[in-house]
Amino acid sequence: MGKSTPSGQAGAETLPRRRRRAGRNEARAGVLFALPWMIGLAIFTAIPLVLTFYIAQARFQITGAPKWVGLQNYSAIWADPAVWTSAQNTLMFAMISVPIKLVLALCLALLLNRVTMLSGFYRTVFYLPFLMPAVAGSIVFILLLNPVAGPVNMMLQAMGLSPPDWLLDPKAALWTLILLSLWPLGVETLVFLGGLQNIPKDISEAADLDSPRGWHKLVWITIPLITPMILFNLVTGIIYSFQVFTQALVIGGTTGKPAEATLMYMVVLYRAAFRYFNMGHAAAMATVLFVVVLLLTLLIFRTARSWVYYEGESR
Amino acid sequence: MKKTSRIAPARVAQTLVYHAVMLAISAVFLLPFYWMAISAFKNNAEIFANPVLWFPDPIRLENLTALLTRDDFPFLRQFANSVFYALSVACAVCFSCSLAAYSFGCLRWRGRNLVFGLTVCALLLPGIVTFLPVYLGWTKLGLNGTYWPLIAPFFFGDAFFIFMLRQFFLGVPRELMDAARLDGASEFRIWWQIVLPQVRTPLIIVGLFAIVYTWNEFFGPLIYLQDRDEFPLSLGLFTFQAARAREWSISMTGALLTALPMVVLFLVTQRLFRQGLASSTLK
Amino acid sequence: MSEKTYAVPGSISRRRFLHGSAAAGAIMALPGATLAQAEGQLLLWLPGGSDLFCKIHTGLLEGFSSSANLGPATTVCGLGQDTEFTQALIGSITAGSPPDISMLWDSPVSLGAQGAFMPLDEMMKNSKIGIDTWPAGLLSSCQFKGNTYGLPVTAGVYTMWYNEELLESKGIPSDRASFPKTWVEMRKLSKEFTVWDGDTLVSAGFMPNRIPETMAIWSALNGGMLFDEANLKYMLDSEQNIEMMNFFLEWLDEEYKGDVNLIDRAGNFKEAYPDASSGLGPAFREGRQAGLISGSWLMGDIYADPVPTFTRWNMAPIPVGPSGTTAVSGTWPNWFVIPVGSKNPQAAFDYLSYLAIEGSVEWYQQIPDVPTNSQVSLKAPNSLIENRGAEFADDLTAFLATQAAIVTPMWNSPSQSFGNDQMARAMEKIYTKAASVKDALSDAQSAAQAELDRVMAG
Amino acid sequence: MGAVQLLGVQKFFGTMEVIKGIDLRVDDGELVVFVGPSGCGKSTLLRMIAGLEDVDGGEVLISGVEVSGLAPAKRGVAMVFQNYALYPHMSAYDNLAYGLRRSGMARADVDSRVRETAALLQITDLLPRRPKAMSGGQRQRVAIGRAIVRKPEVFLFDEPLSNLDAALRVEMRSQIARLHQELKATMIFVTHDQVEAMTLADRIVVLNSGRVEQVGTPREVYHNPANLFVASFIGSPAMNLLPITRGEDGSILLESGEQMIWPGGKIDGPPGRALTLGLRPDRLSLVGSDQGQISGTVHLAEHLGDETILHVQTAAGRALTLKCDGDAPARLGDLVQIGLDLTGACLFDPDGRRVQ
Repeated sequence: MGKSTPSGQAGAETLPRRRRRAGRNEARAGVLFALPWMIGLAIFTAIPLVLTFYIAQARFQITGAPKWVGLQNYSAIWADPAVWTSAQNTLMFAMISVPIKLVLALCLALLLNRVTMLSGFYRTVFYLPFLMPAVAGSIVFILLLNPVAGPVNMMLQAMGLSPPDWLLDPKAALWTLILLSLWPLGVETLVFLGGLQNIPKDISEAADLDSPRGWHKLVWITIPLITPMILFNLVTGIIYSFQVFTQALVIGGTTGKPAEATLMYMVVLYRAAFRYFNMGHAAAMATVLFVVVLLLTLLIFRTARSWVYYEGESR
Repeated sequence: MKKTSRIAPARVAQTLVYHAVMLAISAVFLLPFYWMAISAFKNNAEIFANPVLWFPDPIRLENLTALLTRDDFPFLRQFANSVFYALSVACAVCFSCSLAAYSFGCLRWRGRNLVFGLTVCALLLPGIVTFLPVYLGWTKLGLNGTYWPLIAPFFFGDAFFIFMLRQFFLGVPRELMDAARLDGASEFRIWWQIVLPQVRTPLIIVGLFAIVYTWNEFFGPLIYLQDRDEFPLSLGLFTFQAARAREWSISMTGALLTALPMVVLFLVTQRLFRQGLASSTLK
Repeated sequence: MSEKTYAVPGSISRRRFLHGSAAAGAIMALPGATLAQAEGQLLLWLPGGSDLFCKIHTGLLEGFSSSANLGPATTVCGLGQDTEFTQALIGSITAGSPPDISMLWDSPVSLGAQGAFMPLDEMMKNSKIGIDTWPAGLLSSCQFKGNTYGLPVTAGVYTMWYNEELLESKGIPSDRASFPKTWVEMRKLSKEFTVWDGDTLVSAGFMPNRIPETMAIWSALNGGMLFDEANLKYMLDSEQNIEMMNFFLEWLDEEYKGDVNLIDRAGNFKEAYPDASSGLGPAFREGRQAGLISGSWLMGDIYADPVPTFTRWNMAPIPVGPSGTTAVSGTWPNWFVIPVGSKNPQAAFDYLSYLAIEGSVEWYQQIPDVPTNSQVSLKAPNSLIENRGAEFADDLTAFLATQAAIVTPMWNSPSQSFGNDQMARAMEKIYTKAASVKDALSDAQSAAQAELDRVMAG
Repeated sequence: MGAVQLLGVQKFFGTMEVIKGIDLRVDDGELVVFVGPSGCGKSTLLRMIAGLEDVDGGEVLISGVEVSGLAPAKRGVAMVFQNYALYPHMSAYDNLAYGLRRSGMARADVDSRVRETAALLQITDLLPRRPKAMSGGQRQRVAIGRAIVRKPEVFLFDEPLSNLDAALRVEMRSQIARLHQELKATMIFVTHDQVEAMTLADRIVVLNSGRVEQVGTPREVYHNPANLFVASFIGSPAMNLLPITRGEDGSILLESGEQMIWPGGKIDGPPGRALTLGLRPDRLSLVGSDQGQISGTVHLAEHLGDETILHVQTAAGRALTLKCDGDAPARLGDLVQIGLDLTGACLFDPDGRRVQ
């Protein structure tokens, strides 16, 4: 007894043979409990992902087996003007709507980050649009922005402004779609608010003592401390905007009315798959989307190291 | 009285400005809701009236009866479909995701981190990337046109909800499970009798999120369903609006009644929603 | 803006919403989308789905089934009408449980070429509805590489519709013979009716065409074509077509302030149905538009729809363009196909034979889609006689027959819907001045040709 | 019955060996306490005995039976957890009954057993309550009850008292001691609190980074620490450690140059051998000037009433702790002379091994 260390030479590199273990129940249960999900992940994500890459290189007949055509589908989408137009629109949409949405949500969160009688009410109001089904929301916007009798234009005209033809003018339509996407920013706002409320009070108070200027604290203390939330909102926002579909379909139909101004990548993809039944074309588009989103996400995460502050790091 | 007199006037002014700004923003956010709500009680002429009618006069309840009796917008049928769809998904998600989240959050096994990492990747994967083969699969099975493709996958779990639930499962003390193991409970029983009761609230939260998600889901039903009587409300509303472009009062009544259940659900369960939101972002 | 309130429509005809939103269309359905048919019992799928339309076809099929001693037949109405319907049909074929017969509102060529529908040629050989009993131009919309994949049993025939009252109010003769014979004349006449109140279009004459489906007719009227079937070439950017679009664009500039937005704000001047995306009303049927091009089915809708409408409508041949000399008409057929995997192909074909002759007569009586088989002779529809008198009805039916005889080939590309979408895209760009006529058309041309080549290579 | 035996038990976390081949025998009816600093592996070892952690090498025997392949519930062990780990959604009654029900016991037997246990622990009135409605001490007693009710052969306690306040801790400690006497069961008790260890244990097992440093009765580990680690870990305030060298004649040479005679005779080894002298604080005393071996400045004086703990810094910069009478006259900053009493002192070689 006492300090016997017979295993000293077993060392790190030669782990002892694992024997019958009591804990194996837990490990077995762990696998069993995760099994349905692992099966689901395989059936509905992993295998389809691979098949998508496959279909993207096939000429897919509706009946019969797919025919291998190599990169033909890719050259076809490269040559398809609708793909280019929609990619341009989607990129514009994402690049404009995501930053604006984040800034607006941050402003709202900063405004909300104080305790008043009505803060519950405000929070509810900002969150509600998120619950509105996208179809219903888009339809209401069509009515709100009606050029002749819509209340928005009437109010703008009353204020002496000359409002655009929101849904008819190709130059304005994409902005209308962006406007529509800004409306449900409750989730982003509440995420930011959660971040703000997690800032320890002492840090906040220390910052107040250090500098009397509010913006100073915002730039040097508040924003750095909620960078994880900014990252989260940025990544989810971009992934979501690249896949915007419902609003675009309700507003612009499958042709992206007017003049393809609201034609989104997903709509073109939908059209290729379910109107022209050109699965190869659609799969190639999906693959391109996958690569672009993947690269963007990686890029964001890569740069995130330099601008995202995690509390855990300081410990 | 004395109390108020102590507050500095500058402070009062500041508060007033704050609330004025916030109420103005709130008004902007609420305008679509308000417009939808009042349009549901106007006829077309009143909806397009110039100047704008800010309050419906008369209040036309006949839109409601018209909506409920139309055969090109079987509202009640579609409402029932939506309820069925949402509840099925919510139940499936609560069951399947609590299994996986328990495994990821509470049990230790080799490969766990790998599988969970893949789950997070799946979360970031654009849905369309995997959609086409899945669609072709369901079609081959002849289940296109039914709710199977829309509900069945959730019985295997869902990356987002697993991620969300796992946050809660991580908070369940390990000792509780150890105690149950010592008490002779099987691993399944531990999950069912010991751990699940601890995450009852999170499960309700996940169920609520699943209901909202499903209620608003559009792409899946658009692809898989063709029969108007089988549509959920979101799709039913879309097809009605696209077809009956002129009947705005009915469209708006439909939109209002489609949005209303979610709004009410949210108002009743706000606290849970916010709790769920907080946990879905903790990365 | 004063807004008329429209009551609930009782029955809606089939193409009513197709133009509005290509994505959706009204989807009306009965349960049983996945219902497979049994041996000896016919199962029919119909797109669209007004009650009347559905009732007529249910009746026709049931009558046929009982007289042919088949089992009870099933008619499934309205699994969508455009993309969704095709999607459902393809789904059922892929799953191996298709209907025996399906109506289609898009050319069966492209899906037939992909192996979705049975070629009917063998069965047609020894049948009373053999190849030679169909107008070749119409049948070509079902043919690909020597196979016939469907039958255009009836068709809506396109003509110019005009408002006699409006013409008379300006002291212009309203009879068919006096209607303009050329685009130039029509454009001149149009000015008479176009009234602007500032930037608001109060009423209009005629419009430069904005319906992509009818573009083939306009192109033919200008001596051109959109698709050259013999050489399998799209001709979207041919000289005639560029001239046509330039003509329309000039017209827009001259008469409509060069701004389609202003037109669209004021109502739907494009066609005779409410516009789905802006929700504005059909100007023609509100009496604010002198005339437009539309299919013969509109007369059914005029009587069936509660949309404010007028009684003094009439039809005339579509005028010819500057480079064209021959007046032509066009159609939008109701195609019938027998999907691959049908359990009763012979019975299904027998039904098509019945429908093409006896059935189409009954059909035309209630919904004015013109029978196309040469063995059928037209008789004026009852609803028309009731509303406008026998003389007018007979005259109109005779007129429709003459129009049907001069239809130009259309719907005959194996990549029809893709080509149509490209044309729509080009038109929208041209009218919104997002691209020049030449650029827009040549863009559309190369895209459409590429898709056609892909389909042909497949 | 109830003996626990560990034979070369090993545990790896990844490639890191956290339990380094431990051999140990806990006799039937014995109360053994595992002590050690946090991270020493004491809890892990306990959980391995319970079957809650895999045993990667060696064997665990309970009542002579190798249990590595047995589920925790089949090992005849019960455990009390640091945070009680009561099932929050069950009443105290159900908490107690849960394990019995799992073992398939008849309803009536479960009931009588639960009530019997509750009576023993005087928690009968708590039975209908849920854990949330109980104080810390009450929860602790229910947790112990849950362990007792199954009449296990071995009780495992994982720092069960650390969440309680000081007064309750003393009370619970005595209750556990009483239980041990009444139940005569084997108990293994993990704590980082050496007072608990000293007062409760039949034997103490001192663990450090996955190794057993010493096993012995509380007196043994206190008075005869096997090595420097045990010496410094056991005892509060900790043992004073002074560097010394062996004088020419086998005597002790302090840093200050003072020479002292080792009570046990001569120190082994060559002259000049560097060693560490370990002295309990109560072996140091304040003495008059010129009588002490070491002088230093009082750094901190903790007046605890009946005694005073003085922290003194020597000229050589060593910190010493003295335990004096409550009325010791020393004050902060005083220069004091310290006398050393070498009875019971320990000597350690530079490896930390006890030499004499």
